[in-house]
Amino acid sequence: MPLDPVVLFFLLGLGAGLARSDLKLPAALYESLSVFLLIAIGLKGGVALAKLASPVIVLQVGAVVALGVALTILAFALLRFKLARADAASIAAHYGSVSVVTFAVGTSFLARQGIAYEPQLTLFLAVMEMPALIVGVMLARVGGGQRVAWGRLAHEVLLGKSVVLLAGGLLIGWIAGESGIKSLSPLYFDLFKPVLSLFLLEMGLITASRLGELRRSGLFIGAFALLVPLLFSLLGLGVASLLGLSAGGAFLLAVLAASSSYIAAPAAMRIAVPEANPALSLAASLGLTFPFNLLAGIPLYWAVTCYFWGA
Amino acid sequence: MPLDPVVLFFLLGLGAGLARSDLKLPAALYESLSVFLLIAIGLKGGVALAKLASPVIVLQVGAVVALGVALTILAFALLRFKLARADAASIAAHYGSVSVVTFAVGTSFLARQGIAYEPQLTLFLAVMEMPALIVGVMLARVGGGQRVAWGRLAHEVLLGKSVVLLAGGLLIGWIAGESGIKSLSPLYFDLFKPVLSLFLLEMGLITASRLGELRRSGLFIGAFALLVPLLFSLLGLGVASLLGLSAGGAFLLAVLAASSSYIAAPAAMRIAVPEANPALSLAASLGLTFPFNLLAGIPLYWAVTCYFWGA
Amino acid sequence: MPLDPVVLFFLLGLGAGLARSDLKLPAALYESLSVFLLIAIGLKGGVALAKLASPVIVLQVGAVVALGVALTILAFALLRFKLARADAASIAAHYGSVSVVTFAVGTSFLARQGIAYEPQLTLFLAVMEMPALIVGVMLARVGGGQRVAWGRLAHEVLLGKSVVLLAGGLLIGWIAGESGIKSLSPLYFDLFKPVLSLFLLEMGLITASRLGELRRSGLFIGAFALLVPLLFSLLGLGVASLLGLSAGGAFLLAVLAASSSYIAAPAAMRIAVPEANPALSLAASLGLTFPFNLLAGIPLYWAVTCYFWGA
Amino acid sequence: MDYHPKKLLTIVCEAVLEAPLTRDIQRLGAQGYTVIDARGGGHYGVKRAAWSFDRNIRVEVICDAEVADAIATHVAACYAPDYGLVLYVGDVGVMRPGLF
Amino acid sequence: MDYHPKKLLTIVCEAVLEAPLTRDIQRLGAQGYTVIDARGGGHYGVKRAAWSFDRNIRVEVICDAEVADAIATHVAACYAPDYGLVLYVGDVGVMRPGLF
Amino acid sequence: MDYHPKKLLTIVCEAVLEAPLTRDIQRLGAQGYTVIDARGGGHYGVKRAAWSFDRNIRVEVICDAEVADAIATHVAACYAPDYGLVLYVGDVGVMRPGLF
Ligand SMILES: Nc1ncnc2c1ncn2[C@@H]1O[C@H](COP(=O)(O)O)[C@@H](O)[C@H]1O
Ligand SMILES: Nc1ncnc2c1ncn2[C@@H]1O[C@H](COP(=O)(O)O)[C@@H](O)[C@H]1O
Ligand SMILES: Nc1ncnc2c1ncn2[C@@H]1O[C@H](COP(=O)(O)O)[C@@H](O)[C@H]1O
Ligand code: NA
Ligand code: NA
Ligand code: NA
Repeated sequence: MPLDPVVLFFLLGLGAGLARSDLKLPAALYESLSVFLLIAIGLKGGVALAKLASPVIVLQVGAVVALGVALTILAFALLRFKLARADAASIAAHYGSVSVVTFAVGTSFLARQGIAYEPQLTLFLAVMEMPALIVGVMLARVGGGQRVAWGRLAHEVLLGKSVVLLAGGLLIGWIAGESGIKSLSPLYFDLFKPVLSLFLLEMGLITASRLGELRRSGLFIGAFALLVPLLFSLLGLGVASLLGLSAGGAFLLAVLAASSSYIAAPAAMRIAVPEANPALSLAASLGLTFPFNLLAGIPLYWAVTCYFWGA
Repeated sequence: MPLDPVVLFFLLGLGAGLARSDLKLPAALYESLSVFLLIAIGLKGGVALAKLASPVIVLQVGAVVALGVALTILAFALLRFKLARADAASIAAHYGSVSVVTFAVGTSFLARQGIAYEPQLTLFLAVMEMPALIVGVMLARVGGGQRVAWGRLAHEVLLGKSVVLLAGGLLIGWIAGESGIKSLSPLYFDLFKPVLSLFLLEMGLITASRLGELRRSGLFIGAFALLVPLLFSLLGLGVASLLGLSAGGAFLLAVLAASSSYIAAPAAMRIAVPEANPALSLAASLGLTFPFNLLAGIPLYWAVTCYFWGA
Repeated sequence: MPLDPVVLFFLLGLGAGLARSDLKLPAALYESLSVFLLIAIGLKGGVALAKLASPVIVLQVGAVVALGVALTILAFALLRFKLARADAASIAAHYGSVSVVTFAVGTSFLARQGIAYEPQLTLFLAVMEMPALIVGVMLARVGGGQRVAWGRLAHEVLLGKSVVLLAGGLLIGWIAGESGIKSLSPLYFDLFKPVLSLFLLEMGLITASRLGELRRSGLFIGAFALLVPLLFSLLGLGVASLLGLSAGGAFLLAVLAASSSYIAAPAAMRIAVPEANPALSLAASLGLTFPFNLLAGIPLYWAVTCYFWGA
Repeated sequence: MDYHPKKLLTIVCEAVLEAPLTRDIQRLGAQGYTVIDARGGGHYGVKRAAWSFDRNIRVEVICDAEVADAIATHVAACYAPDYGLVLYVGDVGVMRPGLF
Repeated sequence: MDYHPKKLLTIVCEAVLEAPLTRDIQRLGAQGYTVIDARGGGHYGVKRAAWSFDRNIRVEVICDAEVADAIATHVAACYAPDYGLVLYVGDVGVMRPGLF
Repeated sequence: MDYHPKKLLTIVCEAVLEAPLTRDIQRLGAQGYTVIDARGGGHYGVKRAAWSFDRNIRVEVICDAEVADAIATHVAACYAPDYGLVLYVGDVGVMRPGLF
């Protein structure tokens, strides 16, 4: 199957950035597009949930949260071989959390092939963003003398932009249902993919601006950023099989596990673990893991899913 | 009938704002969406007018302007019981003028039920915005020694953003007609409602930031902001019946009368009546009347309209 | 045929600007819309090229580049009658280069009448933007003692925003082909014309802000800005006939020749030929030639094309 | 380098004052001004710059002491009573004194 | 015109510090503050302001010398070790000293 | 609190100069710079910041007097003749002098 055109937009941005083009999208456009994507993903999930929700989802959400926590601790353990506690904890939080855009590209990948997935995957996306951030801060502070403003942290994490928009979209989609949402679909559904393409153009530019810092961050981080997604995607598939997800759902859970946060996590860690070096985590998460997942990971995870699910 | 999903977006923004989420839409998005809404409303009205205009509209416009003036003076008289002249005049100008977004939600309310309305309602929206502002300044300055730069005020009011875009849209819609506008409809018509939903998300956030000031503004203002829309909607229905409007048109005129400005009026009053306290008028208009109309007023005015019009 | 509604939006902006309305679109919206237009034009051309490309296009591109160079030199020769070398060279670069928006209005003009054009016209647009800028700088520096940072200039010109987005769009459209691009068409194709209308509203406002400087720039510049497009459109038609283009393609090449840059050229000239007065070139290119082409030039060039092509 | 002493006058105020204030500043003798969008907090609450009416501007004028005094006096009389605003004056050196 | 001497304290730092920093500034006695979006370069690389995490802010506080010292000391202790930031203090004159 | 004296050099100019100017500033010895979008008016008309070519920037550099002089001299020679710009220098105190 040829490359998804939205990925071509990412490559265009990456190329323009690396060639030091003066192309720069306005910051307000970037923020507006991310608001749009979050609402659209939420709405879609909410509408699907309204039709298909079953009580078993509550259990599944618990399992998925546990997966996020486990991934964070695992990443931390791996990173501690080489890095100081604060840096290891901060990077672990990025990798235990998820990337909304990688998820969106994953759904686009499925849509191109007409493969369905369980509606609760959107819910999983929403609930997996936060726990890793709290675990990351705990790992950084264990045994440390420094006090953490847990209340403020919880507030920031739970009421951060992406959680509010994802959860809000889910709720609105759920309440309004398919017929209620219909009048909104020309924007949130029909334009989803082209808007994603614009967003990925910008992501390419941003990724290019982070690649320079990779050289300074060393081989260990580089290997971590490329190998851990592979490992985590397998763990995601394992949990998916325990939960009895379909091939499409299992693939998306693998994508979630393999993806790393580059919006919520950097902001939360910068405030809660300020002594960690943000250049390190961004170089790994945004400079390597994000493009790797987009270009190689997504087709790979799908191949593995097909192998196991026999799809 | 279930809640319009666009109103759910308002509630999402309101909730996020009250919970002090860090959700914040870029200011450029807010301004872009408002430009869009004004043009779209204007175009739609213009296309309809091109098909249906009759000379009687000139008379109707006169009556509607008179209604706006009367509402301003009435509001001023009520407010003078408790407030200083400048504050009373400034708030009166807000309530004699109209809210474009409330009107838009009103049209969305009708559209959901497949109810038509006269095209000139859009024209009424455009002409009702200004007179109240001029009357408000006159009320503030009657007998006062301070000189008013009437020329500059008229210029600002007549060439303000919303009048230019509404009137410009009307004119373009009128000139181009339905067939000419067709190629523009995928943006201005098909996306109207979902864009309105995004705008209302932002309005919810803004409203939440104004609610805090309500406590300081006192009971009198609170009662005014909740009761006057009821009274004014009835006066709007009265004029609608004199003008022989259909149920849909009458309902929208009631919405216009009941709605209060929170864009054009604050800006104009701040310059022309600087001694009035802007926190007072915004708390009333944006913090109370706007959400009241959205959540309770619109269904209520429609129920009353049905009662009288037998629809 | 009645005026294209997108042109009405231009007139609305122009009128609002001249009447000193406070209407102002956010700068981020302007920049976002221009990004959109460039990508959309590129994608459309790329998809068409993927279907229809023939090796003869390489030759045509060469001819079109030569046309751009020739127009720049010709404009320079005319301007040197009255202007200093730097000013003449800078303005010549504007007129040898092209205006993306004028091209877009030209394609909209053809679309309204259902007239096709060769896909390589988009390619011509992309390649005609740059050569004039380099020639302009050479003309300014011939015999001059000042050194030019050619490497940096070439970089800026070749990797400027519009070239990257147009060429990137072409490439993506070419690679993905019609079926691959389909999922993106609700944004880039269906919304092209209405987005162009918003953009032209802004262009009207900007043009109005430049008209004031026309008075100071003198009669010679005024005559140049209105007559040279006529001349250049004929030269464009001449080359089009040599290349064997259809009526639609010939018309668009005439539009390209007659149009003048107001984005890439001002930025490049300001850095590379700083002693040239930017007010002069913008007054001509943006204040006169752009509106002239929009309002009178495009129908005129089409009439002439029909006369010669017998369409 | 030889710098000539000038005053740098800065005003932070509601965005709605941009047009009248810059008009007044030029009328009172300033040769130019620079405006920047700002947000902030003070005695009259917080301006988050989230929408048009919730925004500050920061206006900067380089000028002679007399012009600075004229502007400050005018602002104190005409705007300070009714608008939340802050005005302060500092000393700077410029290279081409004729420009200001 | 009679100006009263005050300190103008300016901090340029990562945008992520806006909320905690403005909270601290007010807690330490400042009556107000002004924030502006900025980009820039320094020892920790370039901030292009292209996306949320790549942005600086420039915070300005007019206050008494003691308050300026308190803020500077607090910033030096709590933020300077971990965040790329710049802090500087200058002298200005204000008209209504009671406001600051 | 102990402040070390430095110069604060500010340049307001056309946005198109951002890349070359910040390059030059660092080449001439400054350790950093801060850029802010601005609009304004002066001898060469009004910049409304409505579109890309109609925008100013305001560049701020904290540095030693010699670096400030070098930048000012360079700007006066290379940019002032052809570009509408304003440059001024003031005195500020910083806490960590080694950073500048
Ligand atoms: N002490 C201060 N330092 C810096 N800026 C201030 C100060 N006080 C007020 N401001 C700015 O001036 C605006 C109006 O102040 P106020 O009138 O006190 O509400 C605020 O929104 C701030 O942007
Ligand atoms: N010498 C300087 N002059 C002006 N601004 C500076 C200077 N150094 C740093 N900055 C600003 O402070 C931010 C953080 O600086 P740094 O910690 O050196 O990376 C930079 O992004 C600049 O905006
Ligand atoms: N006296 C002044 N005070 C503050 N800013 C100024 C002054 N003069 C000019 N400027 C700024 O510098 C830019 C260029 O000035 P000019 O070269 O005079 O057109 C203007 O757009 C303003 O932003
Ligand atoms: Na993950
Ligand atoms: Na009203
Ligand atoms: Na041309």
